[in-house]
Amino acid sequence: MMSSFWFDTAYFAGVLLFIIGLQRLGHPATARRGNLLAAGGMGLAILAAIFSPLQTDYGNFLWIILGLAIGAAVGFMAAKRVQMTSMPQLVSLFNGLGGACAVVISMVQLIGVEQTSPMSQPELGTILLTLVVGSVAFTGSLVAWAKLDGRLKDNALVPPFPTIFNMGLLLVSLGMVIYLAIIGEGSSLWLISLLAISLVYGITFVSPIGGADMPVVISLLNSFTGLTAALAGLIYGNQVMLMGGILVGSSGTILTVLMCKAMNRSLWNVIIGGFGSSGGGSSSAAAGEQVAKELSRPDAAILLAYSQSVIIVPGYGLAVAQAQRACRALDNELTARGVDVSYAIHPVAGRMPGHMNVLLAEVDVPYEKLLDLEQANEALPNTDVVIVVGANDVVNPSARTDTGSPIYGMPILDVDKAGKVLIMKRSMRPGYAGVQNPLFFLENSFMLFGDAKDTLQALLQETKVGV
Amino acid sequence: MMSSFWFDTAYFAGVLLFIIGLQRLGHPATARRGNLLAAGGMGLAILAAIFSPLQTDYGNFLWIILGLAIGAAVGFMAAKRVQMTSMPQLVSLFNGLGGACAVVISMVQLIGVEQTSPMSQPELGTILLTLVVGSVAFTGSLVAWAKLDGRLKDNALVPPFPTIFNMGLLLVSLGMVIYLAIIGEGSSLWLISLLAISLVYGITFVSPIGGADMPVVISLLNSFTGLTAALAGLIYGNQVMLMGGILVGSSGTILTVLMCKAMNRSLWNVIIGGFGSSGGGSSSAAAGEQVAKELSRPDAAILLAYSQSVIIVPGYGLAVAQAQRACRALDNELTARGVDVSYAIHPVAGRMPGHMNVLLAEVDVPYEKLLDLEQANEALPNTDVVIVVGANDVVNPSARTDTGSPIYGMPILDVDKAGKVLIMKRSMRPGYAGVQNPLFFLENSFMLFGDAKDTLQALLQETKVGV
Amino acid sequence: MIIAILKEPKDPRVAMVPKTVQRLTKAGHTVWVESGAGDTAYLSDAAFQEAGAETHARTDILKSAEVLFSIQAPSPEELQLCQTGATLIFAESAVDDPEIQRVAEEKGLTGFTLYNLPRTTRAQAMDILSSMASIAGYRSVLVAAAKLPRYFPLLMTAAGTIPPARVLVLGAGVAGLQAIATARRLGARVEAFDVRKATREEVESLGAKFVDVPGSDDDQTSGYAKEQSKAYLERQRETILTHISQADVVITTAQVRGRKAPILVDEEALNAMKPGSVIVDLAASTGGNCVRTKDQETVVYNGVQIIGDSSLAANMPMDASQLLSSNLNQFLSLLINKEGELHLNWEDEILEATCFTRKKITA
Amino acid sequence: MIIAILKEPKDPRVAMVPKTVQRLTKAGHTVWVESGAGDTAYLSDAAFQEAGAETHARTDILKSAEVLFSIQAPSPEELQLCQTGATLIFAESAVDDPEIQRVAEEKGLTGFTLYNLPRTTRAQAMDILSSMASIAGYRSVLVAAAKLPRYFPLLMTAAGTIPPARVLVLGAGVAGLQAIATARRLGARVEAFDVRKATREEVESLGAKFVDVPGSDDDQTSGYAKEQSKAYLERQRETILTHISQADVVITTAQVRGRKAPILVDEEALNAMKPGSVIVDLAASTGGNCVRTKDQETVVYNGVQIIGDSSLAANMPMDASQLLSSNLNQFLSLLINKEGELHLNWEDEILEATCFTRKKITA
Amino acid sequence: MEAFIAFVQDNLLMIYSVTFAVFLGFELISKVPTVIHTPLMSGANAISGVVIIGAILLIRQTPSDDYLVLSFGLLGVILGMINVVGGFAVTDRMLEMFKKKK
Amino acid sequence: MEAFIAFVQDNLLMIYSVTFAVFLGFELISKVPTVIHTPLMSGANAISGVVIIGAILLIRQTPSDDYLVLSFGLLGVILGMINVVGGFAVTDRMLEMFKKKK
Ligand SMILES: NC(=O)c1ccc[n+]([C@@H]2O[C@H](COP(=O)([O-])OP(=O)(O)OC[C@H]3O[C@@H](n4cnc5c(N)ncnc54)[C@H](OP(=O)(O)O)[C@@H]3O)[C@@H](O)[C@H]2O)c1
Ligand SMILES: NC(=O)c1ccc[n+]([C@@H]2O[C@H](COP(=O)([O-])OP(=O)(O)OC[C@H]3O[C@@H](n4cnc5c(N)ncnc54)[C@H](OP(=O)(O)O)[C@@H]3O)[C@@H](O)[C@H]2O)c1
Ligand SMILES: NC(=O)c1ccc[n+]([C@@H]2O[C@H](COP(=O)([O-])OP(=O)(O)OC[C@H]3O[C@@H](n4cnc5c(N)ncnc54)[C@H](O)[C@@H]3O)[C@@H](O)[C@H]2O)c1
Ligand SMILES: NC(=O)c1ccc[n+]([C@@H]2O[C@H](COP(=O)([O-])OP(=O)(O)OC[C@H]3O[C@@H](n4cnc5c(N)ncnc54)[C@H](O)[C@@H]3O)[C@@H](O)[C@H]2O)c1
Repeated sequence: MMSSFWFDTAYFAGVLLFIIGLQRLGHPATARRGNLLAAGGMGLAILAAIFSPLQTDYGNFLWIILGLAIGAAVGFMAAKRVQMTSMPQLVSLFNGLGGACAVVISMVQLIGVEQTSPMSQPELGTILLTLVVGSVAFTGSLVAWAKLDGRLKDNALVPPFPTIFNMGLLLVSLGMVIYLAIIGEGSSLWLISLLAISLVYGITFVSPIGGADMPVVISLLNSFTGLTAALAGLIYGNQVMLMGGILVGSSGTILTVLMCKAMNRSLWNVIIGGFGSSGGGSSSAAAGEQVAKELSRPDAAILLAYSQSVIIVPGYGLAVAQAQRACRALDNELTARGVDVSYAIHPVAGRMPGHMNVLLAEVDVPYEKLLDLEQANEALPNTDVVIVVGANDVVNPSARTDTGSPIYGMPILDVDKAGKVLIMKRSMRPGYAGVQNPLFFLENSFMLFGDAKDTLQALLQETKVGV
Repeated sequence: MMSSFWFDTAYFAGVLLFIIGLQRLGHPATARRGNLLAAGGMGLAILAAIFSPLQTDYGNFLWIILGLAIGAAVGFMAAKRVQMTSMPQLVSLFNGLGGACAVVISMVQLIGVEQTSPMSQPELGTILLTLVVGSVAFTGSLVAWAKLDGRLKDNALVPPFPTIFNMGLLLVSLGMVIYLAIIGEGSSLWLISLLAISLVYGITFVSPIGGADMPVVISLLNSFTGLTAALAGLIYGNQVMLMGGILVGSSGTILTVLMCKAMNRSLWNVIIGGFGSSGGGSSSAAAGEQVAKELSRPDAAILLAYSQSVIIVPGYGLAVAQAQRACRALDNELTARGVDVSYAIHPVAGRMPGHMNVLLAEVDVPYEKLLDLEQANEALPNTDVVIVVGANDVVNPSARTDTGSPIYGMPILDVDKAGKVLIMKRSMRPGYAGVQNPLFFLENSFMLFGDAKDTLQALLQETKVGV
Repeated sequence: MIIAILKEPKDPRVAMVPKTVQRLTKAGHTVWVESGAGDTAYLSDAAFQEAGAETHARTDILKSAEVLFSIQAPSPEELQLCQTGATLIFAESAVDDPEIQRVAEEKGLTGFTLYNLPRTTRAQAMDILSSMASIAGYRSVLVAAAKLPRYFPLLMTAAGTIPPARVLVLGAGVAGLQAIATARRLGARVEAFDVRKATREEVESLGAKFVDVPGSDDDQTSGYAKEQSKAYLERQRETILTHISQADVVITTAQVRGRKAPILVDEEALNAMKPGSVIVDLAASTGGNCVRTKDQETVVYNGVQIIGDSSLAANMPMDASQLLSSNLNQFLSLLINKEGELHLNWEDEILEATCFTRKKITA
Repeated sequence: MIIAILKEPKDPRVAMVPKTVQRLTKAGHTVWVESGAGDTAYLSDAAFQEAGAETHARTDILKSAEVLFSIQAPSPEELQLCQTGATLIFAESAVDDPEIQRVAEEKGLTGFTLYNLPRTTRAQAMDILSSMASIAGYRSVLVAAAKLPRYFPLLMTAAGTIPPARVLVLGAGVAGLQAIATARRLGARVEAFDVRKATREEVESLGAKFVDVPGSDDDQTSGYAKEQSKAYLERQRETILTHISQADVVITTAQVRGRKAPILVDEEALNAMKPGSVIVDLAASTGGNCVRTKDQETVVYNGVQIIGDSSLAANMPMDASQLLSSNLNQFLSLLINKEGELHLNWEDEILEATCFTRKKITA
Repeated sequence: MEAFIAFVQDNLLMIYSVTFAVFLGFELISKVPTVIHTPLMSGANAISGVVIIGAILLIRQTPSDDYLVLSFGLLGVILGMINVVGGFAVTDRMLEMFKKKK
Repeated sequence: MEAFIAFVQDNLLMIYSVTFAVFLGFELISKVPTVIHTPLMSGANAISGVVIIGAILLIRQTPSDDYLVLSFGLLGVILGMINVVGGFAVTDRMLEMFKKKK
């Protein structure tokens, strides 16, 4: 009685820590602490689960410890080893494992544990639902992982008429859950078929969706896993599972919606739009064989806000977009954040001598911030981020090396020597001299397509609000 | 059993509506709907309270109807009749009545209702706490109302050593609550003294706080009322009271903190800082006999965002503050919101001919937006809001009428003929000509003190984020 | 009432432009304009006639005018032609010729010159000095830029970086401020100096840098600066010297009312200047702020061009006349009552201050 | 190797400035400068000597130069003095005198003129035409503003509102664009027109308005515009006419390489213009875009001042020389190998295009 | 202590609900723009009038002849109702200004 | 229906808690900046690993000789733990980039 109180309290504290953790996770400044708090909550909950008094208690602590140790080791290593760029895949994989865990539990509940008393309809229904949702989260996450990791092509594993097919599977599985719950059936054959259908549904649900939309899908599947945890919590009458699961379920759902919004699409459009029409998000333009990487605006904003030195390289595109004001505004914001911002003016940038000077003078950029070619090329190798605003020929590295190029020999701004290069232009079209620019395909280059003014304003907004 | 289900559902729906209502209330665009939703929730809850099955039920519906009718009529009339400017007082008054209601209930519970079984310690404690908190909310709100309504001077009713005095009262009343709950005493004498102490505490708690801080205090007292409602909910075992009260209690608390933040002060500072040191918020500068009104930046932002036409009158202060860029940014934001923004350029604004033209050209204000004296004076009477940015002599109406004034006869911009005039300057000091400006004291004039650039930037921020 | 406008013999401007004439004729006045008065300001007689004026020969004008406008005072001989009791309004004449006073008294003329207008806020609408100083400040920069063998703005071109020109403005009155604004527009780095402390804020309000001279004996009471103490002048000289030596363009506008202009650029400063630099001296007519300035001449000393152009405003005759005209019209409206008749309110400090001769009431 | 720089007899500029000379001497070259070459550009012989050059008389220079720089080609007689095999580099000379060709061939000279530089991106660093056009564009606005009897910017003053001047730029090449930028800086309302469609975006990128002529037979292949069809010319004429009639300042820069400049402002347009307006014709040297333009003269027609100043760049000799010098140095670096010796790579299209005479290898 | 533990264990779910409600109240308001502070306060104040339900239940539970308590109850209902109706109505009026004119 | 009503009335407070939790989840996330989406998703994912508690309880409730179920339980614990530990660890790594350098 007394001890059960302490464990209740521990569970309660776990839930509180989850809430506070999630809250903190929502702000870049506190996110890390939030993550640790949530982890602390989880630790507390696990300890409570291990030591809390149970009615039937066989101990089996060695099994538990073994499982925890193996799981912790594997998870930790995977997380530490992974490349920054493949983290989303890994998250997806982890999520799939969480779903699999729920599947295992529910299967055991259904078959393994000898039924002392027959389960009530709601109980049975809950377990079956856990099984279904867990399965979908499991295989769905695996497919998402495989897509992101490039192991699965965008059009692989797609069933014929995917929308209808998936609707059908969904209806069948839900129908089975209801039917089985009502008749109280739990025979293996039924269960195996339900499991199989759910697993297949997980695959065919995700497979038609384009690779670029995977983050949204992962978030959605994550809220599924949350839901299964909550359902499992109902089975075990465990508050921390129930509440933690519900929290993840609802916050995951809203996060999914937000992610869709950030891409200017609806969730429905992502799920149904499916393969083929998903081009919008993944328009990594190809030129010849090579592919230029795109960077999302939020990521670009973060990159800028957390760098120490930024050099802006304006070109003719700045003039065309009349983006000088937006450029200055971003400069101001970054400077206010302690970033060291300057401008590298190439002698022939624009379409007349001093074109950039005129524009920047219009928005009163202090002369001290302007670097000429020599100064800039000295500073560039020590610069964290370069923003190329509608310049092209003047940052074309082929002028240094490609003797066949019409611009061979022209001194250029060596932006490729900087840490990262963000390139703002509307398309992959070449500039005045009409030559392709190999800069766009370099490891450290990222494209931000769109009108320079719009892009700059979006970055400003993101930096102001987001970071 | 069945019917009780429906009433439970109704209560539940009431709570849901409170939550959704509060959520909607948080955004200007949805606030009105949110208010209606919350009101709907309240209606539902009241209906449920009237018709729900009770164990001991004497009906007495006439009494209830009578009370509801009187209360509704009085409340409605008061709300409809009140002047826009006295609304905060009214809210405070209403809040006090809510507190009084809780006091009445708890008193009756303590004395009136014949005790069938002796109350448990927690129960008794809860009721006593309801009494105390309700009393404080009651008298505190009345004092706040009186202060805001100008019926009570800032230094009236202040006890000697207010901080110590109030601490003492607080300790005494809480001590009494605990003591009474433990000994299970409920004798009238004890209760009356507790009531008296609480009522006095409500008065002395609020009386030392400056009039300008009253909105914060009201918000705090409002969360007290929420707390009493929740406590009363515990007494009655009523979910909607409990949850609704808790929601108001917590959201009221955070709102109080936010309000303090918006004033750049801490809650503690507001409460303890008390009378005298509270000058910060209420620096309505007096010149001679007259008093110029200040307007808060959020209110100014709202005024601008929801007006149809705005004329900006730049003066020498714009130049001194180098606020042209900030001015243009605000113009852009307002224009984007569909507000019609133009600039009225007085011929001698600034310190050299064309001073304003030079500055506005620097930020590329289109020539079409500039009105000269004649055009401006034609447009001003039909203008909703004028923003005077560091101009003074050129908007001084005494030039029209005061034959003794050194600027008598100079044609001025008739900004006093516009709907509202916002005046940005740093102090009440006169301009170049050294004459006082009666404009500042007009009914429709509002001062926004501070450096013009800062003020404009703050307005921009408010308009962007807030409205 | 016949309002008459003289042609300026030595000035391309004209005291009234057709736009203003039209207002006067609309108000019921008769306006006579000397033939060819507006020619040099690109305002044809036809334009004046269209505005309702009659054009007449100079002597006719002088003989018939009841109110006579001109920028500079006509010769005493010409004034002899005027009808008794006529009112004269001069825009820029200092009226320091005692002969004019004598003739005016003799003929019972009432005379005003806006040269003596008080620099009050109310008088600004008729402040010709301000209007003209503003033009002079604007044009001083144009002239300097046209004469400077260098670019004003910073330019980063394929042929290297051209640093921005450095412009130093000495005296930040109306002309100085306008010069600062114009030079900034053209992209120069601008510094300015004035003895009046109040100008610091004004200079900075235009985005230029103010040059500090440690300590100043400032007098704020009148719009005009007074002469400075010896010690201050020495400190000032030294500070300015260093800034002059770095400047590509120096624009001087420092004047002290009624005295010779202070010397701000002396031989030493001139010698320190870079060859090719340009000085525009707006104080040339009162002796110049630079030792070598010659009024109405451009002197080259040691590779430095010293432009002593005191008629900068006159050389923009169209807008200059437009402004003059508007200022004079504002002044005229002070003299006229609702019925359109002359009615002089001698209580008014503006009339008081600008009047140089007044018809004796006993006469 | 002796690199020599001639003084320009009719031009205030000089082909090399001390800054560049210093680079050359540092690189081990011997630099000879004609005495007084930089005087008119405010660059003294002393400055050149400080930079490591020797100053010599003209004939000595001509006789000893291995590489000879000048802006305009010297006379054929002078070239006779040159040593055999010398390399000539002219900055702006069209070298259309067949006599020069003859002498050069005779003496085995190799000659380049940057007048024929291709307008490619790579050649921009030596593009003297661009550098000078840019100056001309900048100065055209200064000259126009100084001559215009009106303000450029909008001004709302106590004496009424002065509307901004309207500037129309015809031809939006390098000079035209610079003129647009400068006029905008000064606060004018700027419109521009060019036959090349690509310029619309360029004009708008400077914040000016582009004037539409319905339909155009455009040719984008070369940087230079070609002559236009009859029908188009008529439409163009009409459109421009209406815009000219509203303009206070018209700056014309339209040129067609190797031909007479097109007439954009004809008599009718001139008659429609407001008196007091100003035309600056940068195409004056090739006949002018205005019918009445006279090269190197200012003509007043019907109250309109037509400034045919084709030496605008030369009149800003300091920065002009600086840019020239930098351009020429860039070109020189094409001709010199790592060891600092002349080494002509005839594969290079720039050498190919700019060479007007080449030493016969057999000779 | 015993009593407290018993109370907690009896009311575990209520504690959860109350805690969640507290957090929810915080979260709902925490990012609200300044301009909305006053109407929000007013709206919350109206909601706090939910205490009226206590008064209603009080009346219903009071014997119909206990006029003293009934009068108190009546007073409670009146006070509460003023708070509720007046509160919502005044909030609505405050919010009128947010109606976009066009 | 009867069963449902009974369930509701038995679990009224749980329904309140769950509802509040849902709202709370929504509110917590609804105003989050875009840049934090991915780490937030990752953190939430780690929390969803709370399902591991089910697996732990499963093992504890299984007779020590029922190796089949125990193995399943073990699998569940391993999978869950990978999700939990890996999830928190990877989130932490993602969030490293938010550390201000200076
Ligand atoms: N400075 C001079 O005097 C002068 C004179 C004549 C010619 N040039 C030549 O012009 C070139 C100048 O180099 P540069 O790097 O400044 O320009 P550039 O090489 O012409 O490249 C400009 C780039 O800006 C992009 N852009 C255009 N509009 C944009 C918009 N609204 N938003 C975003 N991006 C936009 C274009 O890409 P998208 O189309 O994909 O958007 C284009 O690739 C050189 O080749 C130079 O030789 C210079
Ligand atoms: N245009 C001309 O050619 C010319 C030439 C000379 C004189 N004047 C005279 O100057 C006056 C011009 O009128 P005006 O209305 O433009 O100017 P003003 O009457 O001088 O008033 C300017 C106001 O701006 C405020 N201010 C100064 N710095 C500020 C800052 N950083 N932020 C916010 N406010 C600031 C000052 O009030 P606080 O100190 O309280 O902030 C002051 O009252 C007229 O009297 C005119 O006659 C004009
Ligand atoms: N009341 C009004 O509305 C009004 C109208 C016009 C002018 N004003 C004021 O009158 C003042 C003078 O105007 P102005 O332009 O006719 O002045 P000005 O032409 O007489 O003198 C020009 C400037 O030179 C400065 N100066 C004098 N001696 C100097 C020295 N030794 N070194 C450096 N600077 C020196 C003066 O301080 C003045 O600022 C200005 O402050 C102006 O704002 C006021
Ligand atoms: N590759 C490079 O880097 C480089 C370098 C310098 C110049 N250029 C380009 O070369 C082009 C020409 O430059 P420029 O300034 O020497 O040209 P230019 O001096 O030969 O001609 C000036 C302008 O007049 C225009 N024009 C000709 N006939 C006209 C008519 N009838 N009406 C109106 N306009 C007419 C031309 O289109 C041109 O824009 C420009 O586009 C410039 O950008 C390129």
